[in-house]
Amino acid sequence: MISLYYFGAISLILIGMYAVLVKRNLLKMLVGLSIMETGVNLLLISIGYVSNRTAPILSEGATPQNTVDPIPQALVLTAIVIGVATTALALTVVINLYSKYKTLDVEEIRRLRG
Amino acid sequence: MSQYASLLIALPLISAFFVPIIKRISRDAIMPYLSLITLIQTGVAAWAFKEVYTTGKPIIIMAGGFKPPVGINLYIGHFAALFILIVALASFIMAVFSRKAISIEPKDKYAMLFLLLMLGATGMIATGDIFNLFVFMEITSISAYALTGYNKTGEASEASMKYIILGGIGSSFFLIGVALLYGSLGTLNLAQIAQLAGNMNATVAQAALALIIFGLAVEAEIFPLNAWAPDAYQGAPHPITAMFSAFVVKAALYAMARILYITSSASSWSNVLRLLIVLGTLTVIVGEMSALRQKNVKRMLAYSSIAQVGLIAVGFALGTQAGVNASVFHMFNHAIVKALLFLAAGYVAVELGGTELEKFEGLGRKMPLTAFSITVGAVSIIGIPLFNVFWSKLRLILAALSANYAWIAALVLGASVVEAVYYIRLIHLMWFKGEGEKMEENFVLGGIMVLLVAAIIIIGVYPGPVWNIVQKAGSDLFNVANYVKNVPLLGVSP
Amino acid sequence: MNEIAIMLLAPIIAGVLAWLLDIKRVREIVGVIGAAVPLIYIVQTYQSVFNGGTINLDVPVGGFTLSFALYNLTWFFAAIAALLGFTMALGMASTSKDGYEWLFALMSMTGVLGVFMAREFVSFFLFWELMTFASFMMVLKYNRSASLKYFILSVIGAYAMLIAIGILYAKTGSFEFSTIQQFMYQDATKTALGVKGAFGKSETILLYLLFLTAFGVKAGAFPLHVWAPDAYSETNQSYTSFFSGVLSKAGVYGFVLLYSMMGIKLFYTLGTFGGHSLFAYTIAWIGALTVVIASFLAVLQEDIRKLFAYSSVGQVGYVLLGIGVGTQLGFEGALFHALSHAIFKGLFWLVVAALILQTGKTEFKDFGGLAKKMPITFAFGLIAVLSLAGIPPLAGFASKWILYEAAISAKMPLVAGAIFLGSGLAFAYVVRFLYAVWFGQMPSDLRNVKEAPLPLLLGMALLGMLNLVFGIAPGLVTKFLNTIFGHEVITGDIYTINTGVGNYNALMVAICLVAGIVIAGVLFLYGAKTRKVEVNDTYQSGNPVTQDFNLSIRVHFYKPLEEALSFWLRISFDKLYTIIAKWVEDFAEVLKNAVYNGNVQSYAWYLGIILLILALWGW
Amino acid sequence: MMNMIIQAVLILIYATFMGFIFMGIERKTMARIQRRIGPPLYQPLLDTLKLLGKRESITHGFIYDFGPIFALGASILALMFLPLTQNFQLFSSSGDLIVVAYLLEVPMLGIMLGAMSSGNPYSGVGVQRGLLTMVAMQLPYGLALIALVEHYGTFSLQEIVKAQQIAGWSILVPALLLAMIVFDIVFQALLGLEPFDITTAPAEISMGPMVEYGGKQAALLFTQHAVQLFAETAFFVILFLGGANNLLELLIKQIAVLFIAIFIASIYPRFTIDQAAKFLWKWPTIMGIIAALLAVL
Repeated sequence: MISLYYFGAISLILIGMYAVLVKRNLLKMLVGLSIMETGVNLLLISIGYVSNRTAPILSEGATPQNTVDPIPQALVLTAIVIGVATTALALTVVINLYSKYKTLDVEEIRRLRG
Repeated sequence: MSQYASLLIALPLISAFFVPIIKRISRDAIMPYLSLITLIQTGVAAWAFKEVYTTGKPIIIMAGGFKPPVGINLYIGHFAALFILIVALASFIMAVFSRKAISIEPKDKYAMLFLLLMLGATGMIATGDIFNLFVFMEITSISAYALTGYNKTGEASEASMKYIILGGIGSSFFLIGVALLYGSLGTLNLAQIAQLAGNMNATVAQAALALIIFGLAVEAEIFPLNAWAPDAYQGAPHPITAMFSAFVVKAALYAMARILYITSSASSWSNVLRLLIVLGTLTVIVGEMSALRQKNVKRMLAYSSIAQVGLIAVGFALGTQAGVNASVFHMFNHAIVKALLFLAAGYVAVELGGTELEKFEGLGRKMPLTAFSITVGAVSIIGIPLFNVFWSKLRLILAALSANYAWIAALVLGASVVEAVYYIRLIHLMWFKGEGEKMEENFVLGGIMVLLVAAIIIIGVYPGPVWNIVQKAGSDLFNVANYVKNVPLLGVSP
Repeated sequence: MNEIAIMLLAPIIAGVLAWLLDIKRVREIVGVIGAAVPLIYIVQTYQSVFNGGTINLDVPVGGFTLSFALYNLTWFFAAIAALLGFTMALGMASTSKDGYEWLFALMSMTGVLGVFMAREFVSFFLFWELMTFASFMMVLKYNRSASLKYFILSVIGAYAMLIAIGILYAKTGSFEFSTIQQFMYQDATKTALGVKGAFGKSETILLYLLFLTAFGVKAGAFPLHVWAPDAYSETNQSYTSFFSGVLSKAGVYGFVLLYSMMGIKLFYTLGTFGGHSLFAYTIAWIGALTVVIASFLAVLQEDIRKLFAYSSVGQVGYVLLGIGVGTQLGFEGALFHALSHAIFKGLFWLVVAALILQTGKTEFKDFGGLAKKMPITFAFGLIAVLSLAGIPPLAGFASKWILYEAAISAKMPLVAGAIFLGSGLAFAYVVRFLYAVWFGQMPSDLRNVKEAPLPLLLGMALLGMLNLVFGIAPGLVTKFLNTIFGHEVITGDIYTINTGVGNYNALMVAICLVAGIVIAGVLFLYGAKTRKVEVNDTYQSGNPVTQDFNLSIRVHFYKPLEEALSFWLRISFDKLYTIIAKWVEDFAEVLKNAVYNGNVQSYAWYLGIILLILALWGW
Repeated sequence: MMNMIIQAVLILIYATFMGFIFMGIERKTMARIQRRIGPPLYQPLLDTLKLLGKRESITHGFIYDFGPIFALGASILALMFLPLTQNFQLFSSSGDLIVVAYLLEVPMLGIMLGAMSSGNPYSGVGVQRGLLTMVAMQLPYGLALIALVEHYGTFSLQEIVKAQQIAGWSILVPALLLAMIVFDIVFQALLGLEPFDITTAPAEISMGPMVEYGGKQAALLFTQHAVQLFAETAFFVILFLGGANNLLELLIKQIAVLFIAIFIASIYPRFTIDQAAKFLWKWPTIMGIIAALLAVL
């Protein structure tokens, strides 16, 4: 079961990587980046997952023995927030770039080089 | 008493959120406010520095009073104390410079991001928890992304974009590395990781370590993961460029070194070192080569900065106390020199409207003090005696040779020859070419430059005290057992 | 305060002061005083050093201890530096244009003194770099490409040395010359006995090559000499007197160190060739080649500064040759020649400085007939010429004579042949200098040229006098040099030097020469009166000659030689290095554009590739 | 000491006189070979005396006068350091082979100095040719001397002569015979005879360095040439022909050396300067190297 999660997470990362490495549109690259982040988050979660246990929320019947490891979840929460911030920032930059370059093709956006 | 040191993190964070209020009061008050905060930060850092070096004991701050590894702790040891001071000082200088250099609105956002950048770097250096490190790294990089694009020109946005994409990939993989580490050891506390590293599964350890180093290497500008750096350096506002070079990179480098040495008992450790040495050497060579024919001085300095970072990385990767000491020394010297160089180059850009090489023609006549500062910085970074970098370069090369890496030393030195060439061209251009009328030079900036020049020369002539400090900082990094001993771990026995 | 500390600090402090004050006259006075201090201390310590005394200084700096020692060997080199430094300052008092030059000229003086007096490698390297840097800055002001060439080669040399130092340090754990020497000695004994020592064969050879590069660059040894002609000519010529007279000696001193530290080890490791220790023989041949090639090139120069620059390279070749001979006699000859080269070449450069100062010209084609206008300078120039050409009884002959004896008695006939050829060439180029500059028809724009200013003349006078003194009394020098070896390598009183196989009485030569000239003079005076005529009033097969014609051959004086050598002149190491440098730059350009191509996707690929490498390497 | 000085003066007078006679022999022999009668042997002496007796001579300045004086002085100096015979060792203990070899070249500097200070282009060309000839011959010359020293293991001329008197003349040793041949080729250049009379080349550049000289300066130069001729032939004898026990033996050997030189000179035409350089750097140098190496082994 867990290996399936791992598999899924790694697939997501690879898909994201693929988008970043192959797609020439900046937006698509950013989408790839987001997918990759999601994959990483999933990976993190699945590391802390233990089969047949509940979420680590202090509620009825939840004891330390039957909840999954809470730390990865906390980490992922943080990571998601960071991811959102990055994406938002990236999108503003993309908007700005488009207004300056009139294109989102990475081949075209290379005034700084050498 | 020592809990006051948590101000180092709290102060910039809180003050960053006060910026909008200040803006309401007066737009003109933002920059002075920024200078004031950074000055206070410098004061606190200086106090912490004094505290650590007089008592010889690190300051440990436990968040919420929880003992590690349950709670997150800050560890301000000899190294962190020194570098937090540098971060604060460099920030202060650049805050002062920002008053002159930043004319584009919104300045309040600039001030906030500026403080967050400082906070991030301080946090990266001070933290004792690997995930916390990730968070601080992200704070640093996100504010850095934003600041890079601050000028809102096409170039700035382009640079920012590149930085975001590469930084994003890097941090993702860093996180994977952290996940692997956590999955294998069940802890995120650096001290505890150090204790347990020896028991780790070799493959997992290698993979985790490699990924973490990979993630940090993007921030630490290790070739070939540094492709964003020259663009970002060129596109960012001048004070920010100086901060990148003076401490943002250094923080990442520190994190890299810290994690490296903490996991030194892991079985595949030496492989990682060897990889890092190769990459570091390549960084030096490619960096210097790329700087050789630059037409833009800021970009040239950026490449030079990258090359120096490579040098530092090589020193860390030697795996000896001497190498670490030398690297820390070099980090220290490089921070001073590059702060000076970027400050001066940025000042030239502000006054003359750009950092293209032609703008520097006849600078010796137009702005003698600035030109003199650039000259001193350049001469220092080439490694001429009586200037500070000479000593650290010497230490580095000796350390490399003592570790039997003669070919590394040869390559690095060969690259240094290239470095001499382009800096000398710049010096010649400034003093012996072009004409120009003498211009008024800003008094405050001039004063700062003179102080930095003085620091360079004083350390160059009399490196003893700094070397003592640096040795302590180096052993703080290298001597992991001591590190573990100093952190009061809760109920975990190795 | 310790004498060494004062000697080291005085010039650089004076330099900084002169630079900061930068008031005409004041800076000159400060500079001359700063340069005079080491000389005063050198003179003062002569007695004690001659009697075997040592002055030590240890300064802890940043985890290292910089140690200096002044004993007979270091005193000798320091004396050369102090002397030439002082005359340079006198010359610069006339020729310097700003405080900048004082700063770096005096800084290089400190540097070179530090190099000579260092007792361990850290201070040696530190001052070595300081000296290189300061001299480089002196050249940079005048010419960028010349200075770059100089700096790059010097830095390559310095870094080669640094690597060698590091290797030595890694193995021996010490920077001290004496400790390394002992270590090497023990290691050599092991090698000799066939036991594996700390330094293997390849490592020893590597060290040897590294040091050879390091010191060879500084000494201007072929084929690393290419920087010297440009750098020597493209700076203040008063400074060049120090630059070529003393800084090149730092390389020479380095070779001496190499011998004293690693000589035995190298001997056992590299073995012999034809009865000569191979490593020494290599140095001897490098020296010989330097002599011949540089002297040939000197003959063909059209620029007065270039001529002497090549000549300097050639003369240092003699010194290397002497060191390479490897016998004590060879060493003594080399050291003596280091001194005499310093004094006659220092004198030459001061003369050149005076010429350039007063005329503003540097090429032979613009000179002529100046002997009338600058008689005192001419007289000193003549002394320098006689000394360089090795005319007895001047200092240049005495030292060259020892070199001959050393090379021939060490059974190195071909090397000695190089000395013969080199001195023939030296004769040729100095006479050319005499002819083109001082004699013949005067170009009309030189009519108002005046005698050189007083400080410059004082500097010349000091060096000129020493050329005569050490020429007639070479024993003064050899007696001191004997103390370095601890026994009488060269016997004789102060006027006579005796190598055991040969004998040279300089005083007798001087007396006979004077007697001969007196006899000839009497004969001359006995003859009829003379009538003075214009320079152009000459025998021209009856054709009238006017001032409009230039009848002096100033350009391409040695054209026939150039034609005879045309095949060889096409080969140029200078060009080779330029091509290599160009190639590196182009490569850098291509690399830069390929790696940092501006496309963020390629950058992402770099990350991907590194990840892939990590993945592959993990499994 | 006094004795020594008297000896020196006597030798000087003798050498000057014999030098003039040698010059006469040279002219006479040359003439006979060319089937002319030629001047009497003492003709050069007469010429010189005539020049000294001129009423007025021109000058181009101090150096112009000093050149010939210096040249003559230096030639006398060189002569003083040769151990001519067993009775006339003169000051030869004060200087060895290298010193003498150098001293023999010093007079040239005087001539050059004087020639250069006249504004005559022929002098300039002469100086250039003289120096290039010297450069060209220096290597084989040096190698020949080196071979000699390597063989005898001493630089002292006296010792070399002694060794020859014990073990036979130098030319009996194969290496030194080779050296002697080299030296003899170079000797033509030393004496300024064909095929190496490039410096003076009367038909081309009117005696080169000497073109401007007349009157007493020319007389000094003639005298200098006489002394130099004597000294150089004596040098040859000392080095290769076993030295001499008395002046007569020396004279015979000197004349023999002179004859060889004259014969060669009258057979060969003049080289151009680059031909001379190329020639001297080829065969004589190779032979010299062989000789020197043989002497070492």
